[in-house]
Amino acid sequence: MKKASKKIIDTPQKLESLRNKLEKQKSPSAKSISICIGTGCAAQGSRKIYELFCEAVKDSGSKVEINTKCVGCHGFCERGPIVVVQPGDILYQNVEEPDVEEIFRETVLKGAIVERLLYKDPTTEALAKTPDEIPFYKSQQRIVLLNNGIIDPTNIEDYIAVGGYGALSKALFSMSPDEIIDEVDKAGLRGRGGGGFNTARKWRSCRNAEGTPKYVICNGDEGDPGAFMDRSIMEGNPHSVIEGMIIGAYAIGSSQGYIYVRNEYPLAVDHLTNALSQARERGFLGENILGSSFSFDIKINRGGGAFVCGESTALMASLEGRTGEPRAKYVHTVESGLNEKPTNLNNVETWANVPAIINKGSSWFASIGTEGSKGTKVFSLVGNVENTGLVEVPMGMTLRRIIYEIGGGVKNGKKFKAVQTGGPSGGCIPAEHLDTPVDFDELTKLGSMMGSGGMIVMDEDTCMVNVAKYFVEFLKKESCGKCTPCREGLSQMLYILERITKGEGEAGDIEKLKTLPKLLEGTALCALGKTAANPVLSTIRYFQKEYETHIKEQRCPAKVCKGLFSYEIDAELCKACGICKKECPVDAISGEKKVPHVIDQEKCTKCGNCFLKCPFNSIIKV
Amino acid sequence: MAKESVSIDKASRQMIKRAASEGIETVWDRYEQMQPQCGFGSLGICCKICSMGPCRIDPFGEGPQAGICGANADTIAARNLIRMVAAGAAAHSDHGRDIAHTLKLVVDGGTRDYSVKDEKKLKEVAARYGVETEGKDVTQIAKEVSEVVLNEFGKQEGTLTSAEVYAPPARVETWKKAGVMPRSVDREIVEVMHRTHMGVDVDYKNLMQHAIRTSLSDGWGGSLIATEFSDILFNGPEPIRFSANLGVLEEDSVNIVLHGHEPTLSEIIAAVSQEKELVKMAKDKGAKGINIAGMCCTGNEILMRHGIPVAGDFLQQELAVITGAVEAMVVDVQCIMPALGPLCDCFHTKLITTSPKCKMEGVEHIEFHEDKAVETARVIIKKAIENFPNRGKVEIPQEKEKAVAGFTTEVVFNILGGKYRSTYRPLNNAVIEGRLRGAAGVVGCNNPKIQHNYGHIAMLKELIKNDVLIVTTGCNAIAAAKAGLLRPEAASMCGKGLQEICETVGIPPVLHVGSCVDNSRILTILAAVVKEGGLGDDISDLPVAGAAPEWMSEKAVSIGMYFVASGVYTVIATPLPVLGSKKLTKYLTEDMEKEIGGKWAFEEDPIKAAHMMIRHIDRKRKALKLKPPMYKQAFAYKE
Amino acid sequence: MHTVTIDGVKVKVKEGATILDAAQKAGIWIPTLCYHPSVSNYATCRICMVELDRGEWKQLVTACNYPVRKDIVVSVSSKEAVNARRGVMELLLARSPDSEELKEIALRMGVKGTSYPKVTESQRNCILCGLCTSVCEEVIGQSAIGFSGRGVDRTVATPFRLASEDCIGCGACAAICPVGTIKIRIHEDTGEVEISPFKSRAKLLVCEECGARMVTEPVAKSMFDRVKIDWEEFRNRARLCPKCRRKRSAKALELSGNL
Amino acid sequence: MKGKSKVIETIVKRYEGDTGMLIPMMQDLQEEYGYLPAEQLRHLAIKLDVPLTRICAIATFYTSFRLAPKGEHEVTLCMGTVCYLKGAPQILETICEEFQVEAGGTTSDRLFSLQAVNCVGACALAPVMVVDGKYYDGVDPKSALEIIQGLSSSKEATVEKEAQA
Amino acid sequence: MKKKIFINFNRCLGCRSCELACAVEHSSTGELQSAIYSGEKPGHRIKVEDYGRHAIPVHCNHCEDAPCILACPTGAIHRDDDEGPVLIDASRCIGCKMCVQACPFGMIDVSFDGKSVLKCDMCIERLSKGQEPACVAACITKALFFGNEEEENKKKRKKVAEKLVKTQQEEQKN
Repeated sequence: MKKASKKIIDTPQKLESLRNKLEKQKSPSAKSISICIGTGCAAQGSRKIYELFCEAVKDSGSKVEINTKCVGCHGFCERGPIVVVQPGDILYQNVEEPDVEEIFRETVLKGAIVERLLYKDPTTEALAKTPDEIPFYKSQQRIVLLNNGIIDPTNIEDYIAVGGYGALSKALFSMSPDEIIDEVDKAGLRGRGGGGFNTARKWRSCRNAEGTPKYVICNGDEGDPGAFMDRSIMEGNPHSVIEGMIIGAYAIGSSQGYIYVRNEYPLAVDHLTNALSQARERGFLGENILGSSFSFDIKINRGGGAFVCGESTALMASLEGRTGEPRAKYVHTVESGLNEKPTNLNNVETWANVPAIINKGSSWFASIGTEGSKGTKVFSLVGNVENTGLVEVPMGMTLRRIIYEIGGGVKNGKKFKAVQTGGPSGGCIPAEHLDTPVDFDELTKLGSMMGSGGMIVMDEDTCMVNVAKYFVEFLKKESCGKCTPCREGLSQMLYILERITKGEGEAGDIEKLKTLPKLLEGTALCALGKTAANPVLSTIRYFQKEYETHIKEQRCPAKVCKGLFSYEIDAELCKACGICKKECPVDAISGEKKVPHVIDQEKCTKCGNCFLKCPFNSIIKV
Repeated sequence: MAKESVSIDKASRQMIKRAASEGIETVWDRYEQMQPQCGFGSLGICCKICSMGPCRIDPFGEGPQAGICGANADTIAARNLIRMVAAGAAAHSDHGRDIAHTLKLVVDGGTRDYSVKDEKKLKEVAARYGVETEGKDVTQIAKEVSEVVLNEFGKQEGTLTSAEVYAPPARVETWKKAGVMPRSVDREIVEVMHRTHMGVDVDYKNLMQHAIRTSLSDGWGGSLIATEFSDILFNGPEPIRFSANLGVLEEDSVNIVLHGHEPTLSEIIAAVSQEKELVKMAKDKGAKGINIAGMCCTGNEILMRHGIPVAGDFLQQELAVITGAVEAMVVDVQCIMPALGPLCDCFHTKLITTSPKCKMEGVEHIEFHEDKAVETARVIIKKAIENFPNRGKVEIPQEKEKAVAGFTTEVVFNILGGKYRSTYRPLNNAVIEGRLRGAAGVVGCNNPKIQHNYGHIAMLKELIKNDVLIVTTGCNAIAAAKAGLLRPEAASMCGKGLQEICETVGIPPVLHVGSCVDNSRILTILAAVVKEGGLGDDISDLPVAGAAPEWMSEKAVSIGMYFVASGVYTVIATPLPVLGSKKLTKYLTEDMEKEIGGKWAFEEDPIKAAHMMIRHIDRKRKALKLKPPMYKQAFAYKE
Repeated sequence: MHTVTIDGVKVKVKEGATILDAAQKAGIWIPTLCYHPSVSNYATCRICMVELDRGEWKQLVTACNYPVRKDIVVSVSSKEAVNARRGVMELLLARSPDSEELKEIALRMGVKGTSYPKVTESQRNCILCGLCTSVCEEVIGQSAIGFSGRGVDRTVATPFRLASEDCIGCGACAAICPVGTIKIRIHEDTGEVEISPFKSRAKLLVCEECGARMVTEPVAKSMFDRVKIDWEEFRNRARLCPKCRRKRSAKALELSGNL
Repeated sequence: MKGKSKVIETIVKRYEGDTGMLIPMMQDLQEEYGYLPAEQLRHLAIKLDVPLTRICAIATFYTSFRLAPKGEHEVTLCMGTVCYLKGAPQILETICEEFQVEAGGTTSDRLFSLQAVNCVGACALAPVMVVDGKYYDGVDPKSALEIIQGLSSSKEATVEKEAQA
Repeated sequence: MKKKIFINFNRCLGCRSCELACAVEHSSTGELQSAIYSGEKPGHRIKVEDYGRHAIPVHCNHCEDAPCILACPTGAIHRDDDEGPVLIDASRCIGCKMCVQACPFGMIDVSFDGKSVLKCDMCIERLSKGQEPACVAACITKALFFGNEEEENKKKRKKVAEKLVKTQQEEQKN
């Protein structure tokens, strides 16, 4: 306890002096190696690489202090593991264990560059030394991801050094709660969780609502498949979320906060738990924060694996120790939420935006983005795109720029077919709308939505009926089962889609697929059900022909739907190498040496292994 | 609501008001005091047949569903109903037997006060019964006929002759097929009592089969005999004028009201009352003369043959006394309210019972015997005259309506066909070409459950408005008379088709055919219409219907049952006390039609009931493929 | 008090009353399945959708739990509302095609059948309305049954699907079930009541006088806990069936001489 | 038995008996045993005075809870959109067929439990399979089977080891 | 003034008209014929029991501290006002049968469909129209009558007093 009290920062001045001290320690020529331990990189062994660097530093016995640290996601997951060496901001991609030694020797110690590990532009073949030179980063504008990849998320001092908790200090000591809300209001911040609701309005309602205590909640139950923005923030910069929450709590008049994180994000839980205890240690949480009269603390809850808990009322039910079932929001949660008390819930990215707004002011923030949607938005750009990863761009950037300029276009030179935004409740946007500026309202107009920021690029080999089926299946599995239309309606929709993809579609199916969504929209209890049919509706809207082909011709144009195509071996192209035979998990391929192989259609499960593995492209879909 | 609103008849209202102001109790007061009435009884599911009971069935199906012996609602309701039929049939038939007996007395020389007045009729009846008339004198024929007919009541073998010979052959066939051909009158009634004894017949359908048979022994037996023999003894009625309602009582005359059902004594009193000696005696007592007025069906009997005014219907029997102007009320049998005794004690009116079958405690009984008919009549009239000075305050309502009665099977026949073309052809043709939509027999009593006379009059008006020709008997006829519907002028209230007929022939749209026992006349008219041809082979084919919009007596149950059993759709107001048995109700109101050609319906709203009848008539017209009604109908509907 | 205009009928209701309350007051029928005034609003069945006229736009809301907080205009009979209710009913009929109770309500709503096939499994036509679980938890206070699973796999069940020790056999769940899924079975041989399909059983009390089966022992105990009358005659009478209690009353009356 | 109820006591204490923390408590319990033993859930219900039905409802609502012991190994297959579009369903099907196991189930020999999860957030590596915390990127049906078959032998080894011991 | 249904069982002939009237009054149509033909089972809340040779109508006492009210977990059984009858709001009833067990007089029965219970409401609707309860109105012998509790008690006391005086006088005479 004594030790803790020493660390406590109980005046704004102390915070300022600590920051100055930390800044001074960091000389521009200081050597550091930052290794990304975001999930993407970690999955490819970045932790081992970190360990190797640490060993290398230790072994080198260098007199110069070399700071080796794990940092959060850089975003460029496609090229992980990523290692950044300072000084010089040199970014190495696809670093493997054997490369550590070379990087350490050449770059860290000598300042030389290992060219083969640099990013090479696929078209110009130009090498990029620093992130700024890589097109993927060049067009981004980072606010919430600004410090991801720079600071060590497990070290609060790293955060303080880049100005962390400065906004809190400013809010507590030079702004009234109403001024804070006004500032957020003027900034035009809208909720990044999906709904795009005006954040300040929500705060104000909650502040004005009767009843105590009031709660603030951070929704970290990022459930959309293909989206991992919040995870990266929580993993890579947890303090920004915490600081945002404290400011929000102060503005609203709350004394208790909750962070609700998916259990599938163990690293995020780790980093957040760590960050919370560090913040508590420093006096950013607890009684009399920074010596002010304001007291606030945050508990962390892990979700139990239910997509529906991303819905605010379900999340609150979960926080109350119940099954995550939504309830009617005829009385808003800002009036009666958690434990029937006024509750303000925002998602991770929204909270993370708050310190920046307070620090730099609303007019700065409002200058970014479009008329109706201010600031930036983080997207997880995934799918059949060259540069998979997290991108943060100002609102209003066109889809085309995001996908082509940042994402590098469709992978393997295939034709672009659609981009799916907004998660399971979103929709698929076809090529003709690629020039749409991305903001809350424009996407809604296209029958999709912003959602939490998932952006899945699909190429010509994607079957849109299959995509719709995937999302409906997903939602059916995730439906809590409380209300009739969602539980039964999704089952009916899936039943129809399954029939269609099996070649058993009937006349009238498309009509039914159009009426059920209307019923769901009108009658379902929560947003999950109400918007559940969006993927179906938007695919019918833009790709009705594809549905018709499935139903009328029993044909899947993209050759994805099992049963509507088969794999065959082109005897002329087959070199009888036997690879396919070896690769087939069900032994459906037979053939002697030098004799073209044959697929036994009875046995074939259409796993596609042979298709992928054939070195001569002699396996075709018919 | 003022008390008098229980009736639509003005004269009655006045008397009811008088009764109320003087604190005199009437049938309506007692009705009110009796409320609420027992639901078990009204549903027919209370059984008092044996001493293990009384038992009653819970109609909601929660409580007991069987009596102590195990009889269920169906059995209990059916047994109760068939006993009503038996009582009704017994009343008519016993009446018929007495008339037949009188004829026998005449030919046996047992009385000189009566004689065969209608020889033609006697011969017709003889022919029907297969009695040879050729070369026989009237007395001989009458003797033979009366013997044959009296045998009908108690014969032990074969079937009822009258049913066989009066009904259309197709009908007889139907009865035989259904196993309901009546055997003899007394037998059927006795069998009812046997079957309904504890632990005999408990199958409601089997009971109903016998109920039908019993009722037929009334309609085509006992009642028919009563009518035919009354005609022989007292002459077949012919169209005759009379007036009706309490206004027929005369303030300055000795008023004698003849109430009940039989014509035997009343015929004699009516005749004797005008004897000079008696009139003089009345004048001596300060009266202008002697005024005879009928009441109820006795009233109908004497007005049909003599045009004697009728003072009122069943519910007016008390009101007549309440005028304070009745010197004597002479009653025979049936529908005589026990309340008359105490009521007459409040006035000077002398109540005199005359039948050995009907006595009342504390009431003077002057027993009537056919052999001393005139003598008895004189004694009675004298008693009335002597009572004249005892009058208290008199209040006689002004109302009396002129009317025409006396339409019998034969007369309808004559009028429509013209004297020399005696045929039902014009009637049948009028129906066939759609000038007439159909015909209806509207009959029956009064019942305080229905606003007095409203049931009758509203229904009659609705029917004639729709070109339905009416034949009426009993208290319905009296109500119709009071409402002016028995005048040819009532044609103005008819639909265009019926109006044309009434105006052409000069008849009223509602034809009074007699007392309630004379409902048999309606049956014989229907048989004649069938025989005339062109409207099917059976009564059940005819576009006709029956109704009893204010019924109350067991006789009405028997009448209704024989109408239905004869193939006539019959609508009654107060439901039969059978509703506690869903099966029995369904049988009576639905299934029966398939077996016997007719069925019951219950509807308390007379207008709705009339519409139900018209629908039935239209259905029959459709089945006969007749043309639609010639003129636009007031009650039109979409089937 | 706020004025609610339902299909043109104006009624006044208290703050916080629901649209359903208002409709009942106005004499307008709105079908309900998961609504019961004695348990908290769950709004699962969605059969009570009505259209709320917000002036600029219209919105479908559930009548059973939409709180009236100002003057509002509601349409029960609008095409949108009727279609929504019917659509939901069709989905329910597809799930539970054999429930007579459901068919009856459907018919009253003008739904003669469903165009959907049966694709979800329902335990004896259970529509997962939640009335049984709510009544057991909130009113009876036993929580012998609860929901299990999620989505289409959701069922009403006892913990671990074993006979529940918490069940007192009161049968409220069966009485409140709108589709006839839960049934009370009497086992004459053992003198127990079984709440089917949960397999929970409770012993039935037997009338001391006539041997008739009465309520279950735990229900009787629970009643005493609530009533808290400790009076000899009350306890004595509690051991008799209602019929025998009435007989006792009759006897007392007869003996009192009835002045 | 004593030890078992102690586990519950420790967990409940950790969250100060706050029933709002029921889910974290159950998560801790599951971490302890690898699944949620029925007997422990009964203890928890009594300790917290929470209906057992509520605990059972939670245990069956959230997919991360399991009421039966899991297999020796944990195989998690990502079914996120990108993985799905890149062939995860075929991988799942192949595994299920080969090992006669359902998603969410455990093989009869308790070798491994198979989970199909929504998205592990590693879309760049699609299709992703995670075995005992180790990420395998770009798997296909064949390689997936090989990875799992690799587990099989290790198990046999332990069995042998146990047998020897 | 609190009015109650009183019984003079010496007058009861066991015709059960009161039971029938109760059922009809609590049926949806309120009319005998249509009530039985609609197929509903409204049930009766007054019961004619027998003891010895007597038929004795027994009915709800509307107890002051009514055990049924205490037993009902939903508040379905309640009083609108302190003086008024004990009522049941069938829509709030959950069929738990606590009240059935609680009523010491056995006057609460489970309804036919098992969804609610039958409980005398003293025909509150009829009372509001100034009518007597249906069972009382149906009783032709006045074995049931509706009266003021105070007055009836007074009458009773008076009768007892008269009887006492009479016997005293007779004793004195002797």
